[in-house]
Amino acid sequence: MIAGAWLCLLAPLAGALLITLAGTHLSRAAAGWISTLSVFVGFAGALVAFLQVAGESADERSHTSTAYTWLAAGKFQVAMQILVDPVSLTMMLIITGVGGLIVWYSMGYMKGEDEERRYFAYMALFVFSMLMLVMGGNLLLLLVGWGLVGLASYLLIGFYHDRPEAIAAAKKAFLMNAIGDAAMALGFFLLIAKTGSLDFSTAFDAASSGQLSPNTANLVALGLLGGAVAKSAQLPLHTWLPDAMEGPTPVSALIHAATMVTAGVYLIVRTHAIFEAAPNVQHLSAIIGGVTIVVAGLIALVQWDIKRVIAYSTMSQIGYMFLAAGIGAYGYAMFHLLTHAFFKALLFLAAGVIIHHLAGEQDVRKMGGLRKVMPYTHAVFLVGALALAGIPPLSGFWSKDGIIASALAEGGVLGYTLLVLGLLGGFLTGAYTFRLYYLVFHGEPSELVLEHAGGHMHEAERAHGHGEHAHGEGPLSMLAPVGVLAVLAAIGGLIVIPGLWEPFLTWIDGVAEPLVTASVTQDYATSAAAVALAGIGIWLARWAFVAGRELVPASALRTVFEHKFYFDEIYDALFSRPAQLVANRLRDDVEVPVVQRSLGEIGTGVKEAAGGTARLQSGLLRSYALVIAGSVFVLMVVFVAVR
Amino acid sequence: MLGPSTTWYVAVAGVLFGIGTTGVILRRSPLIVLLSLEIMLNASNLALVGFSRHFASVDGQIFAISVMAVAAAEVCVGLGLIVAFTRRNMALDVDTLTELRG
Amino acid sequence: MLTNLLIFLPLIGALVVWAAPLSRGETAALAVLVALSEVAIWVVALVGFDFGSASLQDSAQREWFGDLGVTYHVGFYGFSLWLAGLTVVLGAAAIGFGAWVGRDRARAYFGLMLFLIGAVVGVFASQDLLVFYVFFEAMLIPIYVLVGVWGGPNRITATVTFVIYTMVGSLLMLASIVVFGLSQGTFSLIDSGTSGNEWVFLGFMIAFAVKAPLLPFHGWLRTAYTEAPPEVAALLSGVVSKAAVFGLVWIVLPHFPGPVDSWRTVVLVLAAAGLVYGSLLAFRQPDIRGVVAYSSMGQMSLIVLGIFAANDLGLDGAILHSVSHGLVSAAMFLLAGMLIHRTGTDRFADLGGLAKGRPALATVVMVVGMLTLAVPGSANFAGEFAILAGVFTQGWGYAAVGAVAIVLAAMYTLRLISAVLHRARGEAVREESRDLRLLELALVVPLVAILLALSVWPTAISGHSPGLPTQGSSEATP
Amino acid sequence: MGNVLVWIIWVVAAFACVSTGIAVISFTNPFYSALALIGNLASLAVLFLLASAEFVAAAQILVYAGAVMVMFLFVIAYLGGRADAPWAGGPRWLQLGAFVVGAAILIEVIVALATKASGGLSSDAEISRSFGSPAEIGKLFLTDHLLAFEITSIVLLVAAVGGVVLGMKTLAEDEA
Amino acid sequence: MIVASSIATPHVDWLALSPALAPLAAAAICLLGAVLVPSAVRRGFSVFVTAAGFITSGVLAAVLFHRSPEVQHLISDSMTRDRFAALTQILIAGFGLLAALVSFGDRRRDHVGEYYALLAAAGGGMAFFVSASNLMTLFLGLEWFSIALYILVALDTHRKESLEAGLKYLIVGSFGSAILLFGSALTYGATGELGFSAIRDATAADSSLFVAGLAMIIAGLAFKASAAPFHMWTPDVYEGAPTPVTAFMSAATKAAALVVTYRILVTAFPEQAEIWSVAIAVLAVASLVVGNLAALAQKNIKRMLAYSSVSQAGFMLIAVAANNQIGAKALLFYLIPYGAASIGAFAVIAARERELGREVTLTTLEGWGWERPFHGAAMWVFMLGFAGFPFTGGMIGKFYVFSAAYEAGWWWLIVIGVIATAVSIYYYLAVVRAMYMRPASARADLIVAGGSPPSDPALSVAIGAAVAVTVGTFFLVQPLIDLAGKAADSLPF
Repeated sequence: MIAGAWLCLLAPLAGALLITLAGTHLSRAAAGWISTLSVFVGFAGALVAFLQVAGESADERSHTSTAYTWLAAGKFQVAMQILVDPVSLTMMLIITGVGGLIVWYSMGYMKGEDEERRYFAYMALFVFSMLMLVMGGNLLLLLVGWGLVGLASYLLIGFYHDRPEAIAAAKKAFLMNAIGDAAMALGFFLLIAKTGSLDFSTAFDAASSGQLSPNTANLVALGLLGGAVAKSAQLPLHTWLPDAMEGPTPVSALIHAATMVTAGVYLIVRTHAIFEAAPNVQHLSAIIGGVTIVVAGLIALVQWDIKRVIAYSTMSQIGYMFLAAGIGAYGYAMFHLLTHAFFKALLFLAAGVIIHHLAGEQDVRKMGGLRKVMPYTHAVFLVGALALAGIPPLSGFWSKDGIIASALAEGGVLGYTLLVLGLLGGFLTGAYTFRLYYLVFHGEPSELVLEHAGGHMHEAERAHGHGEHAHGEGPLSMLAPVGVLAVLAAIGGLIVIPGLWEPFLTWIDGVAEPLVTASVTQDYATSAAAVALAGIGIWLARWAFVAGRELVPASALRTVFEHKFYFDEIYDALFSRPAQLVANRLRDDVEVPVVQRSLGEIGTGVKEAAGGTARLQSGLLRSYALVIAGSVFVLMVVFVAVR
Repeated sequence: MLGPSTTWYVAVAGVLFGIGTTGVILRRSPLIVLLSLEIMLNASNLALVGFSRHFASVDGQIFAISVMAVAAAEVCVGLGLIVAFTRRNMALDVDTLTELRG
Repeated sequence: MLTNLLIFLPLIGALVVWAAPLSRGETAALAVLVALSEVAIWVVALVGFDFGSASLQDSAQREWFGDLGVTYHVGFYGFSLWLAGLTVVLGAAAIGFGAWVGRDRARAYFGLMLFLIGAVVGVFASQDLLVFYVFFEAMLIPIYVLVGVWGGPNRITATVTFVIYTMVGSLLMLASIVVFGLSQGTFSLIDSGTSGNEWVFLGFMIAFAVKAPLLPFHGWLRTAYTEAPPEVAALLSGVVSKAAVFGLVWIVLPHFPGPVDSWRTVVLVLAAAGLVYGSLLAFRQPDIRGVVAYSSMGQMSLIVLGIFAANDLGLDGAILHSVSHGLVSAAMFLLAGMLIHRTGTDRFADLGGLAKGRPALATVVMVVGMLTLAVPGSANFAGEFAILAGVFTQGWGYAAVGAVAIVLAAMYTLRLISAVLHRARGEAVREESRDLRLLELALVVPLVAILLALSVWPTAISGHSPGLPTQGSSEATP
Repeated sequence: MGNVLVWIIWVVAAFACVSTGIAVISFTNPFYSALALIGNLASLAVLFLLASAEFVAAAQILVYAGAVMVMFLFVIAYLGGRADAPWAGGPRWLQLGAFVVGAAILIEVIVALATKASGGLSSDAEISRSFGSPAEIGKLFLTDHLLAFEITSIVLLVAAVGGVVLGMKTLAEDEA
Repeated sequence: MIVASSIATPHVDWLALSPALAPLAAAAICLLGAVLVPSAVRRGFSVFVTAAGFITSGVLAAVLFHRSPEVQHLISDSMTRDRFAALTQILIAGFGLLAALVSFGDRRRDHVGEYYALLAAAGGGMAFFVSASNLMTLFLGLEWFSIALYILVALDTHRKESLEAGLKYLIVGSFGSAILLFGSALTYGATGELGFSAIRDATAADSSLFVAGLAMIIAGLAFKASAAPFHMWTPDVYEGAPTPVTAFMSAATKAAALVVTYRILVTAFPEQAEIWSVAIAVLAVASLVVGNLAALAQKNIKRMLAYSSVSQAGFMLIAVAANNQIGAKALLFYLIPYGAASIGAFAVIAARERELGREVTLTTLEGWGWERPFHGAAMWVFMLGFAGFPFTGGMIGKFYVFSAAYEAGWWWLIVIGVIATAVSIYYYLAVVRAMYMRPASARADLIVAGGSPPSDPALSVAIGAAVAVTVGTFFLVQPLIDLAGKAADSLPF
């Protein structure tokens, strides 16, 4: 089991290194295969470990394996160790499983790209980093993985490095994440100062035993929350995610939908002991999640870029997970994470098929009527959309419903607020998802669609390098993973049903005992409400589409949505500009004139004094005698005086 | 001692020394500067002789005689230089010696 | 014996290289050979080193002049051995770079480079204050000429500024050394006791603050780092600045506990300010070397934070970060040199788009860049983390500033990376500007490889630096 | 009463000494200055005599006034005494400075003397008849001050060489 | 009644005199040679004799050093036989030897024999001067070498600068001598004694006459050591004098003057130490400030080095001001690398001067280091030595000087010395800068006269020896400092 876990962790790393080191000695296809295989090998390792752990009794499912001491400084020690328990196993399976599918898919999607090898190396690196994050056996290793996924994300968003927007987006993503990292690190410093260690057990024991003062616990939890919010693109550190859609679509699927962005949820679940010691912060995370659900949903209503709509939807869905984790429904948080990975990856990949088919076009206004041209894609996209909207019995329904029910069960002002936000989110989800669906697939085929129909090769497309179309809609390597994901998105939710297998929630509960459990009644009530609201949303979308109207009519409100609630502008005014201003002022008003020129001034002063001294030496013999005689006189006077 | 006490001798020596100093600083002709230096040396001699008498030790007188010889030596070299100056058509004016300066 | 060899092999090599009538190629080959043997000797020393012991190892001692208690005494402790290793490795890379570029006046050039290496190793090995001063000053001699002769258009200003700045510092240190040594009756760093004299302390502090540099003492930095030939700049920021680390750790901390305590806040505030200041300025520099210069200032400030954290956590982190920062900044300077070699400039405005079709260059720059911004998991990160965790105990504010600096580091490094590699091709970049060739890779990749190895196992350094002085707190490395 | 005569002689000599000294530095023509210096040396010789330094006085007249000054006059005659007004040329502050410093030094000497005088210079030691006699001086030159004697000769030798080499015309000068 | 037969000629310690007599003998032979030896070989003959004279002097001084563990006062205390003097005599002999070697390449046609005779005579005078132990021999020794130097400075009568320098040196030098003499007279007047130890033992210690005399004696000696503000003749004379003479003066005169200053102050005026040590410290500071500042503004290298020698005198005066055994050691030690570097630097300048036929400035040195690697590297070593960089004895010298100052409690002198050193680096390194960092000038007038520069093995030997001493004093501190310590023990601290 431990061997399987290590294999899972190291296989993608090996893949990444191999591709990097082999460089151009490796064919492009081989790079793809190595990458894919390495991730699937990881999946196999994870599966082995999973099966073994699943066979153990519930209270013996946590395993730690230490390789060596990674960092020892002073008395502080951190081991290179992995933690294998149900939560990390779930994540491992998602990462390697969904990840493997997506890398596989990439082989078709990226074919003919200029720097494929680099791409696949990055993908493998990402999978390794993500595994590091979830398997890291202590907080520092978690932070390491945390940072590395940020790195991989940066690399992949900026993959098209000759596009300024892509580079800007990549930098933005990295910076936002760096802010989160810094916040987390600060929390860790405090933890080290108080407990001298970053081991999970020490930290959690300290938290749950009340050894940490409430203040300390709050601060540490805030730090963790800061990191989680940044990584999971929750308000207010979310602005990087939509921009991150500049990356290749499989990247969006893997990193910005299925895995990395959900790391925040994983973090809260993993460190729930600390959050529970700081209930205010935990509730804050729930509120952040709730608000994000709605804000992201609203913005998604007015977006025209197919990937951005899905991106905002991702933010919104992660909001649900934060909401769940914030009220202690850890099982449902993880469950929604799982199902979301399925259907969101599916949606992104399906969108990728469309984009691929349309030679890179992402504007939905130029699409339409694709249902007939791409029936397979239409089918899988529809599955994904329904799952996202939470329509039973598709996977999204089970997980989202549980979360809303938990909010109801939480009760109080907080619970009811969250409930309302959650339900509103369900409505919005239905609306924006199906707005997208109708715009893309229904109506008359647009000019662009017609051009690309029937495998007809466009000039530009050939130039773009997209090769042969094995299928009418795309190469098999793309369609097959999509199919697998469609199945998973459809039935994945069923694992929560008792009796089918050990219920998923129990599996997670062994690690993170839930703080709230919804009763069956609450469950049914919220289910009904949520499905109804989602249905209304879907209907509204259809109505608007048929009527040829916008869901949000042009108004001040729409302007606000279109400007994404002005977050970018506010940050620009609050942070970017002042930082640049300060830096410029420092450079122009302090460094150059004071620090650098001051030396010159001193030099000039000394030189002037030197010139003066030299001028005293006038060459006049008599003046020399005068100076000597004068000095002798002074010397004598002083001597006689002080004698 | 015959006449005034040593103090007076030395006072005259001091006056002569001052005169010599003034001459060195004041005059531009190297010849007169050399003469002024002689005055300074003689001032010292007067002081030495005066003190010599005061302490009844002949050391001072012997010193004075040595100084005379040294003075002669300096004059010898100085005059040689002045002759060389003239030979090279250089002005006998120390104020013109400002080639080396700064 | 090994230590003597490590110090004097390059010094003697310098004389031989300078005096022997060899052609340019032969001279370069000889110099590279000496530099590589230096690395080999260091490896031998490393293998034979007992990290479990806290005593001086590989020591050599010789009377120099006894009436004032001055002895030639050299040897290594764990931490100084690492610093010496950093020196020899970077020295070899820099000399290799010089050979690759084909510096003219080869005999003088390589002689001076070897001399510099010997002097720096001497600094890290010295166990006597005067010996320390000797090597500390001796470093300046080759640097002065290397910058002044082989540097950029503004080289003379740069080198004069650098030398005057550092000399003022180190002469104040000489005054302190005299006072301290005579009052102690010995100049030995091992035998001498502690002093509470703040003036003497300040003499040392200023010298090291200039060398590092700390905030108000960095006026020489910009021009020296940008006008110096890239490989010399690599040594300047990579190892010469670490002489300050050695001095602070091995002279100031153990011998001035009282003044260190009373001045701790001042130093920490200066260092924190320098960290932010350097990072902000790095963000606004128009060229690679400018960025790396100010980034070095920031990172050195960070190291000083760790040293003055008053606990072993910060101190070990500082040592680790010294090594990794040395490697990474040197690699960055060498890369800048390679870019200059093919494009004639390292100004961002003229660069760009270099990633396209140059995978090796892109990969190396990216990796080095990521190490520069201390991406989590890197050795730089480990060092930074330990330093900030250490200094946290002195006040959360320092750690918070450090956290801000993490973000700033990301800002300037990403700016650098994208300006060089990404976007449209810059004016100075020609289609035929080549990818990194094998020789260039042979210079940079070892540095990167060491960094990656350290990233996998930072404890190699941070956990193997016994012999550090025990501090005011009860924490002591066993 | 003999004392009165001595006093008068002393005062006259001292006065002559000072006034010829001033004359030396005041004459425009170096020739007159040189002549004034001879007078100065002669009056000094008188003072030496009064201070029981017969041999020194004799040497003063013979060596100094006789030999050295003759050399001076020769050179001045050779050069053709050029005029050099004491107040002409040069910065004003220098002329002023010359007087100020000259006066300052002599005042300082006198102040030093005055403070000392109260202590020890008032009473002279008894002297024997042979004090300052050529015999005694000669003996001391050959015993206690042998080195001074020898060195004086070396100094004179060196100076003689110098006078010769500097006074001679050289090959290099012809070309310069 | 004294009769001739009753005169008991004093016992003369010929060994004690020998370091002074050997160069004097060489001078005499050179003078003879000027007449008797054919002009074709006169130069070689004279250099050989002079060098032999200085070597003999050095060897005899070494013997003297060995055989003089106790201080002896000779011939009614008119001179001292001790190690302090002997060691300085070794130094002077060494400097003289180097100066003779440097002179060899100077292809003077006139007064060849006289030149070397005067050089040797000046060396002999200094050798005697440092062992003088009464005011009369002090003055006479001073005049002995001074007059020889006046002539040497002016000896290039075809160069107006040389004549100008000669006259300036003569007048200002005689002025200084007169001050020293008057001071001696006052001191004599205050104590009735001429011998140093006798002066110390005299009771009239604190009279105003006495301290006025002391002030004038200090001024006279500081003049010879070219300490500010008595330094003003130095730059003009150093610049105008023939370069080998400058080299000799800068090293040997300074050594002699400083050593004698130290001797007279601690032997004759220990009671007034509180006064004179402060005065010397002030002179030191003035020298450091003036010398360094003025040197910064110089373009002419000889002139720059002249000012530098003023500042170096400042450093050595710190050792004097310290008034302790370490100080005496420091002074003696400092003189070794300083003198070697100084002669060496002027030797390099001479080399450039000879191949160029005109004065050496920073401009005319541009790029020269690359053309003449040996001279360039040597110059570099000398500059580093002056600046007190490691691997030169200059550093150890400064270290000892500062140590002496610390022992004496003069910590502020250390700080000033440190700042002065920092300033001095600018102009010392300016020479290196010119030689290496600026491209060789293409100006036609800087092309070496007559094609390839004349080969001058004697000069190269001198430069090489100077380099060896400058660097060697760094490594061989212990033996040298032991010698200096033994020498310093001769002084009554």
